[in-house]
Amino acid sequence: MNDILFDVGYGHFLVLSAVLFLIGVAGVLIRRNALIMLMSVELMLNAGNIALLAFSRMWADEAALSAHTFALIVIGVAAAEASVGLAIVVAVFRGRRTIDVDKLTTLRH
Amino acid sequence: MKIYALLVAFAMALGAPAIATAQPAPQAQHFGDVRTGPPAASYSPHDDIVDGHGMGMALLFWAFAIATVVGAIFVISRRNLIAAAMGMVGSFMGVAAIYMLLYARFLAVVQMLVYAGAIMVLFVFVIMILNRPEDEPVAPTGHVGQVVGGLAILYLIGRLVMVLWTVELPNKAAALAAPRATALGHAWGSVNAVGTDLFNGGLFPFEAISILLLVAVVGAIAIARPLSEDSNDEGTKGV
Amino acid sequence: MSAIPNLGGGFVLPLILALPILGAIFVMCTPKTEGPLQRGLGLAFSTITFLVSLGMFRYFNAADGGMQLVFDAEWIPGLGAHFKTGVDGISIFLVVLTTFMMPITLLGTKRSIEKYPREFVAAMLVLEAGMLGAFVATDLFLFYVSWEVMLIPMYLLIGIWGGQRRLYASIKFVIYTMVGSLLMLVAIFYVYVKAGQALGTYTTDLEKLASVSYPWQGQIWCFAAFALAFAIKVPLFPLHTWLPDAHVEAPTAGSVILAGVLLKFGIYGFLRYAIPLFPHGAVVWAPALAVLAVIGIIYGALVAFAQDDVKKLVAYSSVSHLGFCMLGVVALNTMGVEGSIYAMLSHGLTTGGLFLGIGVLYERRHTRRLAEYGGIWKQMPIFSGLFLIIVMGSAGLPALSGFIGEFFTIFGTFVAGDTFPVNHPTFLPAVRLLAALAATGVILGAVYLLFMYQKVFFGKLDTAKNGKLPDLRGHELAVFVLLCAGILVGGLFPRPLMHAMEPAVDKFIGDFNKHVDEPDCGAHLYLEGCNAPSRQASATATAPKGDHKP
Amino acid sequence: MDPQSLTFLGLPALLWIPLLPLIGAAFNLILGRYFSKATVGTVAVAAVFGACVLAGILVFWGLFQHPNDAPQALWQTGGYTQTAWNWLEVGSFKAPLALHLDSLSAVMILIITFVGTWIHIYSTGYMAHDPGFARYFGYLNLFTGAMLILVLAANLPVMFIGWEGVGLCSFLLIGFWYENDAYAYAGRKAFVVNRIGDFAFLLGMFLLFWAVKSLDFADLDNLAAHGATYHDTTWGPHGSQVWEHEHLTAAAGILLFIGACGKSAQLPLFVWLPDAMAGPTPVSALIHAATMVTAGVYMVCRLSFMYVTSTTAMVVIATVGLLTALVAAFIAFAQTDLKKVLAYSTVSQLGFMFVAAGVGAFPAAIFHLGTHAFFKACLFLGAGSVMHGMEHGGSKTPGDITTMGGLRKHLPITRITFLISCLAITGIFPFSGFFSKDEILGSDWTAHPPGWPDWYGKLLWGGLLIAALGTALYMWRLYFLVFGGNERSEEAKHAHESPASMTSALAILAFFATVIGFIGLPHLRMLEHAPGAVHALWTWLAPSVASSWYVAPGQTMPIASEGADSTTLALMVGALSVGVLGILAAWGLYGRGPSKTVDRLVDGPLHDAYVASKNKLWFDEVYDVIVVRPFKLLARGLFEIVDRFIIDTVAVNGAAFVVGLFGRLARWFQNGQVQRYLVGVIVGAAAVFLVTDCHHHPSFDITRTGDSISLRAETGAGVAGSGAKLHWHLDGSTDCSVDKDKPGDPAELTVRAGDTGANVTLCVEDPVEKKTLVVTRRVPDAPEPTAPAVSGGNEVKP
Repeated sequence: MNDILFDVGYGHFLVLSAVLFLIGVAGVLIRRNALIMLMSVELMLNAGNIALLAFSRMWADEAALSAHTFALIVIGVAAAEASVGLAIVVAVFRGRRTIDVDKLTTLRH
Repeated sequence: MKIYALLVAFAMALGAPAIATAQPAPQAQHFGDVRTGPPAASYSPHDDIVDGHGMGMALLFWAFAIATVVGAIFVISRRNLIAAAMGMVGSFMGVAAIYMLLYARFLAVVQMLVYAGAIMVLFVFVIMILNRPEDEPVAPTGHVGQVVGGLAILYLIGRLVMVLWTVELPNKAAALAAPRATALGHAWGSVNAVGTDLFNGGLFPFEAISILLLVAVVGAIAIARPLSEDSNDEGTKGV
Repeated sequence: MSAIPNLGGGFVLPLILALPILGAIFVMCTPKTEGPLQRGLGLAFSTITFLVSLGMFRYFNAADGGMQLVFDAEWIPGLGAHFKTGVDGISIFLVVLTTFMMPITLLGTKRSIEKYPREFVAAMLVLEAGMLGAFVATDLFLFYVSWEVMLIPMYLLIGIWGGQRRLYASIKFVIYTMVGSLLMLVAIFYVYVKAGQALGTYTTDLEKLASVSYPWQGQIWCFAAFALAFAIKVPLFPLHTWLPDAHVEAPTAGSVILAGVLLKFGIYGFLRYAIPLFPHGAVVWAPALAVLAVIGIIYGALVAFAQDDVKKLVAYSSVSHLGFCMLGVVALNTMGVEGSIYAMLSHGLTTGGLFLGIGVLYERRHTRRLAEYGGIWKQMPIFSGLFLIIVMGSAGLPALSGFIGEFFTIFGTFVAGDTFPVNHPTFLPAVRLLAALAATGVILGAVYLLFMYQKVFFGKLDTAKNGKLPDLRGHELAVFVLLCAGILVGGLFPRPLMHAMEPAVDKFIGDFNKHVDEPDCGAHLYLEGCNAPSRQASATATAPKGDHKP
Repeated sequence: MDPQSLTFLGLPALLWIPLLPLIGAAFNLILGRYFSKATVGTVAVAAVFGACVLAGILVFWGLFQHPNDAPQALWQTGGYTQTAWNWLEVGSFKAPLALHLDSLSAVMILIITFVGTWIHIYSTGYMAHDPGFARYFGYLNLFTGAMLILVLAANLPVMFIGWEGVGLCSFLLIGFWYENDAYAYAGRKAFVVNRIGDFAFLLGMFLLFWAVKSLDFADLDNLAAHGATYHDTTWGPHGSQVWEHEHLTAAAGILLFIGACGKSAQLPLFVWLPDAMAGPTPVSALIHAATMVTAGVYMVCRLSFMYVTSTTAMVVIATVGLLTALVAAFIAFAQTDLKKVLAYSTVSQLGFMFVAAGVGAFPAAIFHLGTHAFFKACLFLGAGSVMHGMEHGGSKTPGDITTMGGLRKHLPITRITFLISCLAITGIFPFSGFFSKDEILGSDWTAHPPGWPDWYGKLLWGGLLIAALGTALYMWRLYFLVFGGNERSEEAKHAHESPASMTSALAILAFFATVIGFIGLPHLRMLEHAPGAVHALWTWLAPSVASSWYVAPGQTMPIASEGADSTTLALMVGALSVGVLGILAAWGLYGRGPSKTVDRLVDGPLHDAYVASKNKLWFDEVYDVIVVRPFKLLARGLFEIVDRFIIDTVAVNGAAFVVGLFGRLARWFQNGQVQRYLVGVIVGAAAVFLVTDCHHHPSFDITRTGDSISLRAETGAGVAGSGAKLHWHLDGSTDCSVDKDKPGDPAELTVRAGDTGANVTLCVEDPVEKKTLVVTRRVPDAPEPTAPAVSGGNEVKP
């Protein structure tokens, strides 16, 4: 019954989202390039969306679409975040000639 | 590498619409073997339940899941920003396809448009603007933190997999099956349904998001507008 | 006063709380440069406050031991917190002392503040409001708020207008006080919840809280928490080191208010909150407090003698004097408590006067080192004479106010053996020994005060700088005459005050004994039955704490 | 109308006696600076004189008062009390500001005001050229007022006002010339030493109140009215048997006497008095000879009714008095400062008084107090006059007797009065000292406190006789060195007599020093039928002082026992001859200035004694070593070590430092690197998982209610637990492989007793670790009505 390969269940989707999310986390963790970090954040957001939709599907009964709304919101937020984040990256790069987050220490101390 | 990334991305780009078309028409048959139900005249909601043991479905899932993960790994492992961006696109495509598999068609499309379209372009633009080949290797500093963090992440992955595996599925049978013929019927996840839901229950969040986007746009412009002179302190002011 | 229509007096206390705030606002509205105007405003407002506070006596019934002039307004309904004020025999004189010291201080230090006069006056007025609030609050929440409000202006006074090490001193002061008051806050939560369960309604009204009897263990710990907060303010022996620094660094006005009024909150807190709320805690901790108080008396006096900085000397003398107050409180009989209240009042006048005097000298010579002075009498005979009265008052010379307080605190302790609660015949051991040790403070007080006086005023005019010191100016003279008059009258006619505070003190003692002697809970407080609700919330403050139905 | 209800301006007449000088003081201290010396002096003298007149009026008026028509006059019935206002009242304690005038206080106020008046007059001359004229008289008036309050007080607290008030004035007047540090220090020393006594005085007061519940002299006198006696064995809190027979009065009495030691300069607290000579000479006369220093004696007499109940206390008093008399007399020998000699003689004479009081001869004590007030005041004023003269002669050290001599030519009046006073103090008939000192010696001889052997009184007598000899010696040494022989210095040659204001006072005092003794003629049977005026002082004081020892409850024993006339006369002759002997010896040694014999003695046999006397037996040095230095050291040490180091540095700043450490530790994490924070997040999440998985101990409860057994599984915490699959084996078989891929059983189920075997087994399939845990528990068999829940104690088999 537990044929991992062919018996694809919601578990698969959830695991996928978890893996994706953690990859994103890893990205933020190990990279110091602001752009890559932004991308990783996007990955995490998507992972979240997958989980949302999987659960929404899991509990699907009539008109249980709030997950979709939620997912839309997430996408919107992601877009906003990306735009602002990138703007910041550009501005920082203008000023500092680098986007290495470890070198951006003006606000520290 | 770049080539591979592009290939994956391209495959996704093709595959997603393929599934979209492969979506079952309401009464039509799906992948996998069909249980013949009673005539449509006496129509019961459970007639067109498709159990999700279908090979094809499973294959698609695996394909796209792998694509997504590989793309994601690309993102975080490539030094070349473009490659990373491409990996991201691929991963996004895969995600869109996954949405499809979950019958969230509208979202799948939105995902395509917003991420694979807009945001990716945005990233690429920025990369172009900066036009600065990433010379930094995977963060050399803070080894301890990385080791610990890496271990933690691996452990978490393992745990999550083990746990999620054992999640008791409420309607396991319906996994990957077409939506039940409810009042909403097969429109579940369709533009119509989502739109209705969005503009009734979700109106406020919708507005909120729109405002947020507006603010974001303004903010982005405010931050990123070219400064009169690009001296350091001037620049840091933007930070 | 008869001009005021009789509104039952409820309005007086909110009024004296509002006036200083109002004054502070006015002052802040004046332009930066108008130093004299601002001082005038501050003086005017504090004086008006003083006069209005005298209006209390029109409505105050000396025969009644309960809260009077009560003003009660809902404040934070969700919390059950009320803006509830009132005075009884214990607090009314402290209120008057506060409102009296404030104009005195502002007048006496007219010249001594150059920078930011506006902010200075405003801070003083806010400080006054805070102190008054803490004195008249009969709601735990209001009390805690005022308690903290006092802290900030004093912090500014030390930190902005202070001496060289002002930052260290001010931070030390704030942190010391904070540590205590935060622990107190925790205890307040405990009380709030327990009382809420017992009464069925959550409230911070002191009356209602005091009508509940809390579990024995809880009382022990809560009393400890309250006691720590108050002991730091007193300051009790090991917790006193913030005082000398604060005094030395604070400007004259700050020292005067600090010594004259602020320190009283420690003792007052014990009388008003710690002991009535947790009588059994008091029983358990009283010996420790008494011993610390006696140590403080002797230790403070000894260390004061070792100082060469006049301000420090007086600061340590405060440690010694407040030790007497503390001792009188834990004696827990009428004599001791009344003595300690009287000692507080007198200490407010004498030590306030001492600091003002030091301020006068400092203004002229800009040093506080004893060695720098000598033979001042020749230059400033009037000042020296008045200062001598203050010194003697502080040294507890009979027929001056200081004597009454010391006399009755020691006396009360000495005879405390006869007045113990029946169930706790030995809750304060060796009282006569404690009293005897405390009485040595009488000798030591003379030693260090006369030492100081002799060093400053007697001897030859050796330092040339002392040669041309002007004697008291008009406003200073007025201040000192007022203080000396207060000290003399307080020493010769203590009866009216004591008569007025007697009912309240008797009630305080009576409640304590009644509760501690309760047969059922006195013995089995650890039973849950013993924090059963008392005679219901409507009970007057005199309601016996928790008549329990185990 | 009678004096008892007499009031001026709403204040009782008695209060005005101290009030007048106080008003004078207020005037002189506040306004004096703005008025001429004449005005100031007049006001000051007028104030005291007014008090004197008022006192006289009241006293003599009392003679003709017969309260509620009693046969005896007012003074025979214990005098009367007037209350000014309610001073202290708290709970059961009550101390009104009440003044009491009876035969005892009457004597005192008359002495004080009378001597005081003359000393004021004298001062107007003596201080004429002092810039601090007004201040001086302010203090002097203040002192008079305080002293009058002290003696008129009707209860101990009020007495304490005067008690400390005079201490303050003494401090101020000793340090009157404050610019001289030594003087200021002497003043401080006086006040502090007095304070030490006052401390004991306070404790005595507390002790009395604690036991008797009153501090009113009247109440203390007749305790019976208050249901207690001094030997009530049920004193103390809640009737506990704290104080047994006589202990309380012993304790209280001795404590109060220590107070008296401070005030009246007895061992060991007499050290301040010699230094007190730093003050202006009239001050020494008024305060340190005539009045203040006798306050202790007065207090003892005032409380005589209490002291007679405790022989212990009395013996202590007498012994201390005797020792003081001897020590002071010894020290007085080698002093070369005029006033110092007089000071020590004062100490010695006070010793006499205390001995008298100590053997219960209170009238004798008061008698000597009175006579001493006159002749010692006269001596001091004489000394002042001498020094005044010497100063005019140009002497820088006017008090140094080695530079004097032959002054009888230059200061005739002073010389006469000084001579009279010397005769008086030596106790030469018919001068006052003779009667009083003889009275003391006589009462010692016959003294027999209950429980003490006869030789005790004889011992005291012998001791005092030696002291008397000493008195005669050093007084006449003084006299001869000052007035006898020839001038030993230029200054002495140019010395001249003082103004009339001073000499008049001298004359008056000398006169009284001569005649005052006749108010107390010796107790001779031959005088028994003489008019009552003979034993005036005795009959006068009888109602105010105790006259009998307490022996046992309800049983007393008269103090004054009449010896045979022969004895009395013998004693008189003895005392007289001792005095004469002393004079002759002094004349032999110093009659013509210091003779060779003196030097020979001093260098030879008496050398050590001389050094000891010269150095005042090193009292000050000893105190300095055992009290003053340790005190200063302790103060400094406490401040530096305890306050600065232990509390402030270690505790307070130490705590701050530790907090700072933690802060620095936290900064290492809070370094602003997002990534590092993220690591924290991740590790935290992982940790949460780890922890939740750690306690995974499946088990289950069996609860048996009658026949039904309810089973409840606890699969443990964490995801693994929640996702676990359960299987119940009611038969207790522990083989879990049978139910592979069977659907799981519910976590709780209830079965009937019959369905189970002896044991029940629970198989838990942990989906996460993919392993099966087996738990087996015995079924509680005996069907109890309600068995308590059995839990824990499971054995887990992998």
